[in-house]
Amino acid sequence: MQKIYGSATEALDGLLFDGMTIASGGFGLCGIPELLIAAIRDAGTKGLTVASNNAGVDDFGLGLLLQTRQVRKMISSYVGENAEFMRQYLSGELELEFTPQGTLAERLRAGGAGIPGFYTKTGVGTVIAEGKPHMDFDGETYVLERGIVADLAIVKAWKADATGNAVFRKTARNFNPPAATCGKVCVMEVEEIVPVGSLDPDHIHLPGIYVHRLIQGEHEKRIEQRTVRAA
Amino acid sequence: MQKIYGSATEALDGLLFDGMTIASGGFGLCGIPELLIAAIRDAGTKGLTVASNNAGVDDFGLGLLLQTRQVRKMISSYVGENAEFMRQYLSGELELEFTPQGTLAERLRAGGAGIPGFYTKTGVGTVIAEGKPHMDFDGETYVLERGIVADLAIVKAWKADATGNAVFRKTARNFNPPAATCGKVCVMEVEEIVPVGSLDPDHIHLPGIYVHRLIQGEHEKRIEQRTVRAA
Amino acid sequence: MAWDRNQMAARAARELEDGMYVNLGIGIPTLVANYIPEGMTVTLQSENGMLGIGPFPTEDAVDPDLINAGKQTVTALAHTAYFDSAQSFAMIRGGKIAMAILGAMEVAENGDLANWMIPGKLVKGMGGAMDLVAGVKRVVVVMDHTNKAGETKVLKACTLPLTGKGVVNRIITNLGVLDVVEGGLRIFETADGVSEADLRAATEATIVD
Amino acid sequence: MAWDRNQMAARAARELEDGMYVNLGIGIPTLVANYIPEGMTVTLQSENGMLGIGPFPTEDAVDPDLINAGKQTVTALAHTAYFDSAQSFAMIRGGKIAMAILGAMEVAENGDLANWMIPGKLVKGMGGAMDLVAGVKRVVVVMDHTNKAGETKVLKACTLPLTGKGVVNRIITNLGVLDVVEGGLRIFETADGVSEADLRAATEATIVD
Repeated sequence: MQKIYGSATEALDGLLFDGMTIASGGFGLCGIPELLIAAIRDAGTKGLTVASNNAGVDDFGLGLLLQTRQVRKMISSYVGENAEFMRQYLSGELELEFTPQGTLAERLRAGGAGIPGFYTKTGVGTVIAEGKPHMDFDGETYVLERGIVADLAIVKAWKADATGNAVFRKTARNFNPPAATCGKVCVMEVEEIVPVGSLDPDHIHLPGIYVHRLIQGEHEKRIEQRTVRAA
Repeated sequence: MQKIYGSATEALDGLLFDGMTIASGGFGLCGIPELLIAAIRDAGTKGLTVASNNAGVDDFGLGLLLQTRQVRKMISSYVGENAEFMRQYLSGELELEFTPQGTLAERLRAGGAGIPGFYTKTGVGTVIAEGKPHMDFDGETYVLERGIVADLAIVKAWKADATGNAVFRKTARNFNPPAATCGKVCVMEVEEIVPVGSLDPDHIHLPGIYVHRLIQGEHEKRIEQRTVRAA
Repeated sequence: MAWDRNQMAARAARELEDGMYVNLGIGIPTLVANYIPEGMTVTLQSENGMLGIGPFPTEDAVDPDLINAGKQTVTALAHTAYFDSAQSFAMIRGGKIAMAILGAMEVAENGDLANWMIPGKLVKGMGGAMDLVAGVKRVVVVMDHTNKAGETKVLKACTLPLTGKGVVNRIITNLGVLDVVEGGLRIFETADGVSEADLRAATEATIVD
Repeated sequence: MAWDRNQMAARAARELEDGMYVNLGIGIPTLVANYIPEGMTVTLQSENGMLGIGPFPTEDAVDPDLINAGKQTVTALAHTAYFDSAQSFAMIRGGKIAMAILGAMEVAENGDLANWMIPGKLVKGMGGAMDLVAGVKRVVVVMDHTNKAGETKVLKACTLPLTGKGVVNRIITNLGVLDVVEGGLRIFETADGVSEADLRAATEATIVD
């Protein structure tokens, strides 16, 4: 069982089809699977539904797939940093299922955990909850949110071994673990593939069982808001 | 904000009351909060509802609280290793809410995560699901299970810093993180309190926000099934 | 007259208590971190997966893998812990965060909050705000009392799509501090040089005594 | 004649494929680990929070913090990962485990499985079995064909409280291998020295051709 592939394009071979649902890790431009996104752009797969907290910026990350009009629908919590995203949405070219950030993270985790639905207070009394089933528990009203199971999960980790055991670095972890678990297939890109046995089994953030294909590559890791103080 | 206490008894001061619900970490005798359990026995608190996968053995772990009849009800998945537990249950002296192991773990996590209920396939068509609401998702039937919020969570970690950031060791992690999160108050016992800054922030299993009180102590760590092979 | 942005942030910082875990929103709330009293330990949560946010980095310490919820580069502290987004919102939704300090477009006298979209005009998204106001123990809004057109943002009822229903506990504006109570808002405090009459005049919401 | 415990385990091991993640129950299923073919990588999951179970430890390597779901001391492998119980059952319920090999008290022709209690007599609890049979992709039962009283355990309908409804895919007993199919069970294979007639005679469930 060989999980390591030579390139993003090879790792995606046979997995892409028009109209598919893709879950992507990353928050803003932090921890995004930039190599896999670029390969999906090159593959030209169309009519995508993409579950991702953001859609990158206009010329990086998932913004690339918006530029090429490969995305039919986004499931996201925030559009703010992406002018093309907002434009396509307001003009009706792009469908957008606004999902609160925590609800999105939990929907991905739930989909991966065999939980088709869960109740949350988040969004009760807002447009987000309209049309969804509600239930009272101990005198409070909650709304039912659905787990997301994606045809494909694309995620980015820091290091992984050949069995797919992965570790993330700092806040680049974000949506990557829950996104990875919700894919029928999960393809992961890492900065470094390390020898099996070199990761402490107590420190593994994502066990290899969730990872089907794996590539190593160079990452740009673009910074969205560089803020510094004087030295 | 001092979280470190001098002993299990001091750490539990003011937190115990008759009829309370306690969630406990541990699987079998592995990773159980043995010091806190002993202190609860000494405190004599009665009418307890205890959510814990097992109830220890007759003379160690939660078995101690069964011996003293401090427990009114257990929420557990497995009774097998504890003769007194089975006896009290079969004689009707002890109430037992049998909960599948995964459902129990998820109920603890859900309670800690503000999720009052979730749907699972586990137990559908069995006595476990009787009387509970069901719902169909994509043509399959699921049962609603409730999150558990405990008055007190008692857990055992390997190491923690003074802010409560904790790491667990090997399979002693088990139910401890989900149990910790579901307590209105969480008291944790560890083998070693380490200096703040000595734990890698990427390796922390349970962030200190979940831990209200903390003690360090000697642990017996009794083995239930010592199985060995020839050297 | 009235408080400026920094004075509002300083006033909001007086809501903090030792040992608190707090989430600060984008904008004026971010400035609150500058006013945490010396000797008080307040741990800031960033909903992208971090407890214990440190100051902005020096130029040589910028790390693309270390950002806050506003996507700004930050640093870690000795007691920092990282975790994934599902865990982050589990602690938010589960009521583990003592307080959120957030900006707003509109607040109503019943505690309703709107801060995520203006239909047909501005769509940014709710980000983590809906989860925060639903889950966090205490919600404090910090905002200008009026919008750029001079219209009050403290209303009888919100006109914009809500972020949360009946979720706000306290409102801190450039004109003063108001609490959401039974029947409307109660003036808790007025800003330097602002009279209660000024505050009432700038407010549409019902003021109760 | 018929298979002994080890032969049943060896037969069950033939269900394994390279790269599979598998959960083995207590009893005969545990023995399956001894028959994983040389050169095949099969990763065993222990539902208390471990992927990659190694052999039992030597006396000097016993570690109270390292046990399997049967509470036995075990060892780790180079690719082992530990996680908490919520994560462990998330992967079980989420269908990430390819196969579970479990013991049973009773199996019925519709795939119903009973293995956790005998009312009024024996109460051990379901442990993780209900989650496993509900979540895992393929469920293989390994058990003696009859109980100690000589009565068949392969029934038209289970008499004991169920662990799962319609969850079993294949049954491996000392007498042979049966598959759960539309309308009943199909004989896939008979044990050494066991005829199809023997197997039918020892089975209450409907056998379809």
